Amino acid sequence: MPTNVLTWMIFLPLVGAIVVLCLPRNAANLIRGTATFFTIPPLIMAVWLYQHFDRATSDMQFVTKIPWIPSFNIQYFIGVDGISITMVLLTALLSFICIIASFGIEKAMKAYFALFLLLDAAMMGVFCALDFFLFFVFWEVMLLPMYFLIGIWGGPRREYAAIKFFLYTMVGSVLMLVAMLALYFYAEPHTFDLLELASRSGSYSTGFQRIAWIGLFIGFAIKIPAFPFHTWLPDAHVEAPTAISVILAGVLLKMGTYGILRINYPILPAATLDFAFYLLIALGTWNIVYGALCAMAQTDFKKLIAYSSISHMGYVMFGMATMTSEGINGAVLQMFNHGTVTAMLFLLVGVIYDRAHHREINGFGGLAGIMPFYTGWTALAFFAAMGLPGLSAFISEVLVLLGGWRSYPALTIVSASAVVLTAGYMLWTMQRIYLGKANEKYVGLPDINGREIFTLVPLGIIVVVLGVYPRPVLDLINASLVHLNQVVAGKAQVALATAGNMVP
Amino acid sequence: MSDPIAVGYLRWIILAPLIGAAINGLLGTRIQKAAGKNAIAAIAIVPVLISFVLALNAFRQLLSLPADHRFLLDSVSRWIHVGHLRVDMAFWVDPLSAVMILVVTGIGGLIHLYSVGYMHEEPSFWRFFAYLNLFMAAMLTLVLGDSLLTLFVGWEGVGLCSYALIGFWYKEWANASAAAKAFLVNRVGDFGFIVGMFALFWGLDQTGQGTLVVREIAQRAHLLDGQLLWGIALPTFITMALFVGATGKSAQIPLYVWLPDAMAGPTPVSALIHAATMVTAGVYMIGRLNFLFSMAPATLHVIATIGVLTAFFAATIGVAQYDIKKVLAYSTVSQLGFMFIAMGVGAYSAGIFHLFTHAFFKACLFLGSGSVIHALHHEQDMRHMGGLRKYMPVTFSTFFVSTLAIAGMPPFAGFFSKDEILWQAFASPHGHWWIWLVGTITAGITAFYMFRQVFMVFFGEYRGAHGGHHDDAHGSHGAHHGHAVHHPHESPGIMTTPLIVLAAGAVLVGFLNVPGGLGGSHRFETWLAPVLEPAHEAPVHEPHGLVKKVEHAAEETLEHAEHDPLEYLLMVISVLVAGGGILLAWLMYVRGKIDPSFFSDAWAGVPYRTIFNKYYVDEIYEAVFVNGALGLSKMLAAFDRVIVDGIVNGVATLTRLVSQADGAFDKYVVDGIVNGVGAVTMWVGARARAVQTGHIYSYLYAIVIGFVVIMFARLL
Amino acid sequence: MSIGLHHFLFVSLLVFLCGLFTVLTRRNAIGVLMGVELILNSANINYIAFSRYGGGGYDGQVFSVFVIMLAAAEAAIGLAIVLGIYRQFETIDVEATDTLRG
Amino acid sequence: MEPSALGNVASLAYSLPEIVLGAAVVLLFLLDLVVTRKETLGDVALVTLALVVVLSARLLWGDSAALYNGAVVVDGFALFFKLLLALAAFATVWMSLGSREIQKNGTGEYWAVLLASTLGLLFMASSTNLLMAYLALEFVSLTSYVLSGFMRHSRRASEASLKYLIYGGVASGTMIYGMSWVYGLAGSLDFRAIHTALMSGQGAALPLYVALLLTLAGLGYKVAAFPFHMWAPDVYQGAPIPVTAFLAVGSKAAGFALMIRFFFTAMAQSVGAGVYQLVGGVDWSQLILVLSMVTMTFGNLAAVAQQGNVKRLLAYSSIAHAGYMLMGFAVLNDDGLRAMLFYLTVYYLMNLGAFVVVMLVANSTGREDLAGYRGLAWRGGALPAVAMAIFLFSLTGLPPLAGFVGKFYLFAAVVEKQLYLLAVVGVLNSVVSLVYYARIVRTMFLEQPTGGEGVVAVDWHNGLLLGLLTIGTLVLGVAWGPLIDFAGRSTHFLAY
Repeated sequence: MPTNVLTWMIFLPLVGAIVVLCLPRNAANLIRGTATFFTIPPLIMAVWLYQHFDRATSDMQFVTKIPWIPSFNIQYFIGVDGISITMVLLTALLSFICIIASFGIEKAMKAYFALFLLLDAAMMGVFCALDFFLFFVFWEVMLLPMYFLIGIWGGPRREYAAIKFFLYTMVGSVLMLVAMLALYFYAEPHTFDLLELASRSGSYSTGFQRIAWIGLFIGFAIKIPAFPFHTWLPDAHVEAPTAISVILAGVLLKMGTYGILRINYPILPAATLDFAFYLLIALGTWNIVYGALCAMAQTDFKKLIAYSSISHMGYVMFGMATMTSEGINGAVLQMFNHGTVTAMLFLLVGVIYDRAHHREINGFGGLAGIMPFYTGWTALAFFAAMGLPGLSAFISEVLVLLGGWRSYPALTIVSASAVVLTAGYMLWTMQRIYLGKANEKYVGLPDINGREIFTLVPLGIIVVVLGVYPRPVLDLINASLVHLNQVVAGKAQVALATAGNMVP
Repeated sequence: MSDPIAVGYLRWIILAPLIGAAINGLLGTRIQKAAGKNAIAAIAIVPVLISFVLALNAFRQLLSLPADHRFLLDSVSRWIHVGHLRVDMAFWVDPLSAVMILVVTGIGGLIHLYSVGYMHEEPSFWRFFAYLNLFMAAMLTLVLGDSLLTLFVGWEGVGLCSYALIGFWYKEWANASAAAKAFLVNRVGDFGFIVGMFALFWGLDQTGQGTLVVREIAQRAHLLDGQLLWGIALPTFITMALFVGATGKSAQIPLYVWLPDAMAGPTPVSALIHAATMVTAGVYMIGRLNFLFSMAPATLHVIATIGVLTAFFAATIGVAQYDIKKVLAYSTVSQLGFMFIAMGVGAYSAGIFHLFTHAFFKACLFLGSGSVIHALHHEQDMRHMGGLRKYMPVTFSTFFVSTLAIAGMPPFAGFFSKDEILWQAFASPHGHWWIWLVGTITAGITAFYMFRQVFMVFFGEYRGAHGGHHDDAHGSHGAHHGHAVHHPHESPGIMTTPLIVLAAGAVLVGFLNVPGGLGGSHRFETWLAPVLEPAHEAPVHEPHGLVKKVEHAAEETLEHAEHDPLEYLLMVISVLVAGGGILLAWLMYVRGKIDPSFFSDAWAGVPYRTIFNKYYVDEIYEAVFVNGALGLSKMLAAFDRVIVDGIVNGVATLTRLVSQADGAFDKYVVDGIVNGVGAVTMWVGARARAVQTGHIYSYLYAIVIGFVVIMFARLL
Repeated sequence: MSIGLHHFLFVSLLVFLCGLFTVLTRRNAIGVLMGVELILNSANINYIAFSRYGGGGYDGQVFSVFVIMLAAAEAAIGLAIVLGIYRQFETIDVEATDTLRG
Repeated sequence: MEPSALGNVASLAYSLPEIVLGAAVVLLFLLDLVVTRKETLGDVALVTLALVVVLSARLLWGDSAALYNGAVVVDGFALFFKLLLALAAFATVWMSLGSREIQKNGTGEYWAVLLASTLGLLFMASSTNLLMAYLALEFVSLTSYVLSGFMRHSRRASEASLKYLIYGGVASGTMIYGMSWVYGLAGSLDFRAIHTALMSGQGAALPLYVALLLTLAGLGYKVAAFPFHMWAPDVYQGAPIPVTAFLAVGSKAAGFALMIRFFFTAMAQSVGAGVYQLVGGVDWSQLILVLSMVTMTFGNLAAVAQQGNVKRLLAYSSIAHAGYMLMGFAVLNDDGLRAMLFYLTVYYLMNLGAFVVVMLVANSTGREDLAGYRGLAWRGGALPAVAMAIFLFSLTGLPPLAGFVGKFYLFAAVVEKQLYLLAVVGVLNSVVSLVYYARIVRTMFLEQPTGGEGVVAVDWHNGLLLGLLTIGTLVLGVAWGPLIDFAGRSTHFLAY
């Protein structure tokens, strides 16, 4: 297991997908059970990974490297470092949770679970891949199941949302493909090995780096989603079934920022410095504030959460762009935290949608009296999303903003204003849905049930524990990020020196 | 700085109530069903008691140490070690935080006790105590946190609990709104706080010494000197930002608006959170970072000015209120203003002392008002009260004592603390005579409206024949509806006992800091001296060593020994002014010699209406900020929907026009391709398709045209 | 003035253009096919001329023989198809055969 | 070292596939007279083509050789195409055996003409002489006219056939007119001799350019490249589905084979390391580059606007794919050629697969319009829909499907040459193509059947073909190593 653990984690769900497809159509419980069964081993392996991960090194661990297409120097090369392991853990956890959260799916459930498991495998692959080609393959493979999952099991405008998601992401990924090829041919000898590419980053001319950076960035920015490429997200979220929204917000969005950290940063450091100081930081700030303001105006509960995701992912970009240990650690931590918090939020939206069959914020009222436990969970998630101390997102947001101050005090102030805006829309929503007089229509609505609570509990525990004690994640990521920061900074100390900044 | 004494029990001061909150919060319903409300109460009160005992122990331990070694540290674990940021989960006690934890746990404990009686009919009894305990934990974190970040954890935590408790009766829309308002306004302050925190960290980091640990900041604060941010001296920037945070939490202009609304919460909450503890967090924070504020005289001036203005305006509003709790709320705002005056003139210990005394008498006043409200079944309008003195002797006497204290009548606690502030406002190098003047007038107004309240509530005849129940109404008093007429009655012992204790405090605690002029020894100030250095001659270029502080304190004490005759004069004046206020109230509301309408109708009633409507600040905020933000957000959302979605997807409008002309657009919409690029693509595609007429010769023409184009392209 | 390569080429170009013109303007399927024949013949002229004047040997002549042969085959198939069209459409006007379009 | 061309008799040993095929054509004509069960003829054709595949494959282990005094060659490049074309014909015959359209019009000569056409294709892939090329091409054309008009009682088939005939006639006429100029300028019909002449500076650039352009008309029409593509939608729509598939895969591949060999051996010079440079002062690679961009853009945009007939949509898509493949042409090196060869192979799998599904739907419901696909996945028996989705996404170029790998190599070749504009246009075209491919997928999966569409039955015969093509598309998406190596080895032309 030790050496191949990541391979197992990637391909077990795939095996599961095939197994599910072979099951009889009507055996609902068998299908559910099988699907769940195939997400459990990856989860256990994730825990094992967590325990055995060497926190002291920034090197890749649990590496598997097999030639795939030798003539084109393509390898099956996977491994994890501090940046990816958090995402692997998150993916394993959320996949399991979302399978459970999908038990309510009735329509063509065999296909649903098979596609879901395929999606799971692809996501895992993206985070483990260390060969650019492999990365790209997994990246694209993810699109297909997602398209169907939104398109078949989604809401009323699912077809529109699905194709919009597909097209947007596709635009980004084809540009990534071109940039990937350009990198491949630029490196001597030609290689897709991300580590090799990074180690030769010194030999890439700045002009080339900039073009390649932009090409890659657009691909990633669409996924994050960064303004102005974000408009697919609200549509996709609103239409997607609950579990898919969770995966979308919890894992898929992270791929954008993960990609930037994994590829743009180490391989194109000079361009990264150029762009981080202007483009990335500005987009981050804008995402934070813009997302929050847009969220405030929404009347659809899910759309509001979707826009809040845009805002929260802004923190990740902001943190990465700061080029400080604090900011970049905060960014990765925020990726993890947003994954858990937003997953809770979407699960909670799903709970109420399943009961009331609508998501109009103004169409509820006083649910706290009707569904007290549900309200309690929502409050936890809301407060976590607001970045209240004691809950996980607080630490990452503080780190991100703290990191930002060194070079961008003004933008940090602008971004920090989101603490007010976020509180504004969250509290307002809280009030409109849960507080006040109970809406007659929904008196007698059943409270959150055991299965739903079961999906929320692990997330809730993580949110609270990491809020009080963030070290489990910080220790995982720190070594790799310090190294990354050094790589980027080291490559262009000259540039920084002229800007009058010192890099730790 | 001398090494801290490592201890292991400070964490339990926080953990005890936290555990209580966890038990009640998670298992409360079951416990309440199984073991009754008393079990809930016990689970909530015992931890507070433990905290109090531990706090006392810490205090005792500090006392046993020499003045410059009074410093206990409980380092629990590493917390955030990232980059240059080193924040541990660590709690400390020094003389300042010792005072605070005693206040919080002591008064908090009393209020817990009181709540058992006050809330006994509440079905969500468990929830209330869970919140209350959680609040205690948060507040204690705020006080004990050894770094600004841990302090901030508590800082936000109390905000959250405040939100939960204000909105405790969430079924009333107004309560929910008040809760949200409180949280939001506090968030604005928090925004300032974190900005200040970041600026501070990077200011220090610029010199390679970045830290957020308060005692390290104290040592390194001098490094900030000379740094500029956008042309502003960094210490000034930092302290201004932090002060914004303080105005939010401590309800100062311009962020005081939430506090009066916060009275929507149960009265014990008002007493605990919105009078005695949480709202003083801003003052505490300034005291905590006094060395920084001393480096920024400009900020100090702003603080003093804001403080005095808040004190004055809040007092004037208080004059015209009829809600028994609103009056107290505005008086709290006003008293907090006094504390900020003290901070602003650099007399930190005077501010902290006022905080200390205020906690007693204001808690007592709130609990007294709660007792009244309880007795009158949630009647809060003072016009429906009167003559309660007869029915509720204990409540009356404690309330009266506390009113005397807040009015600044000697020898009650408020006299000593308020007078010290006024004197410092006048005499401190950062002070000014006009601050003293406005402060003294405010003290007079305070005396007036507080006695107006006493007279309206406890004197005269009972005016509330019917049991009104609006504002504070909730399900719990349904049982009383059977009584057509009922008489007010004294509250049970569990409620009056805390009143008595607090009233005793209101009488006595003032003597802890009797100024030298009155034969005292400034014991309180001396106790705080190692921490709070008056900003008189703040040595900006020297490290703030503890030893130095002690020396200073000694000098201070000496200075006060040879007191200025002026001090006596001012003391007399302020007492006279306060007395005047009381007299006026007596004349108006007991003797009826002066009709209140004499004032209310003056100048066509404009001043009165303005005050009555709280200067319309809420309305202005609503119009400008709330609607402004909402409007902006709606605008942006529309922008997002129409423009961004449009542009990114292609020039939507243009293509729509084109496609409409084509008559094909609807079809495309139906087909699900509404996006711009989609439409452009479709349009071009349709044109391309249109070439395919089905006529073979047109295809052949295409070849010929293709040839010609290619040839020309080549020739050109 | 002796007749040289250029004259042949010019004639062949004219024939080519005539063929093209016929193809483009005729509505009658047979007419169009005849235009195609003209184009083929213009090529034949070229091959013969190049074969005669250029250095290509007999290749050109062979080519033109094959072109003539294939033109015949094409004509045969073409006429069969046109006949089919006539059966279906009752006309051999190429403008009428536009059911396949868009 | 120049191996000389073999004589006629010596060449026969290398021509076994063609000989077998030719014999089979004759045999089929004869059998048609005696056999009453016409499916038997199809079986014979199937066996013949299998034999051709085997025989062609055997030659892979032999030497390269120039045959018939230099008219045709047997080299890696030719054999690659022969295999591909024979397989395409094989699949077409298989399809035809399962096609309701063909069976309804069951006549014996269909199989013979199909095999004859295949024979022409094989010669197109191997000819090294303008005359031979013309003969092969014209042979294919003539048989194709017949095939596309095979459904004699169908108006659209007749119309398609007529249009094809006229368009093809004009295009090939234009081509031989252009060839005559090449012949005149270079003084030879032999590719190698033309090359030698151009190397020695013979032939003025402008007339040569015009000649090439005119020649391109015939080749471009075979591969359906802009602006010679216009017959394709009509003919694809009108012809029987197996024939359409044959035209889309077979003719196109053979057209590319001839085009590559002509341009690379006659109009370019290998400078080693798999890189070519232009000769004769004609920058045809630039021309191809522009044509490539225009072709794919046009094809995709037109396909996007195509709402009704799925076959017609696939026709536009095949135009677009011609554009993609031309990218590999324009980069002027072995990597580009390898990418083209590889792409043609995967295109064979996925496009043929798509046509099989179209045929299945048409067999069961008689419909070719998009509405006939509504809810195909939910009508019971999801195999056609799933397979179709795989083929369509493969055509889009999504991993882990073969089409992605194909496009990947094409783009890689383009990027390697640093033709970034072409690369970006190409990838953006992939995105556009997603619009219409996904529309079919949406119709099949995201829409619910209204009830009247009928069940699409899959018998074992068609199912097996569909399965093989699907598996091929999937397998080549993850394990394409051997194929790409094979394609790489096949980019070498015999320099005799």
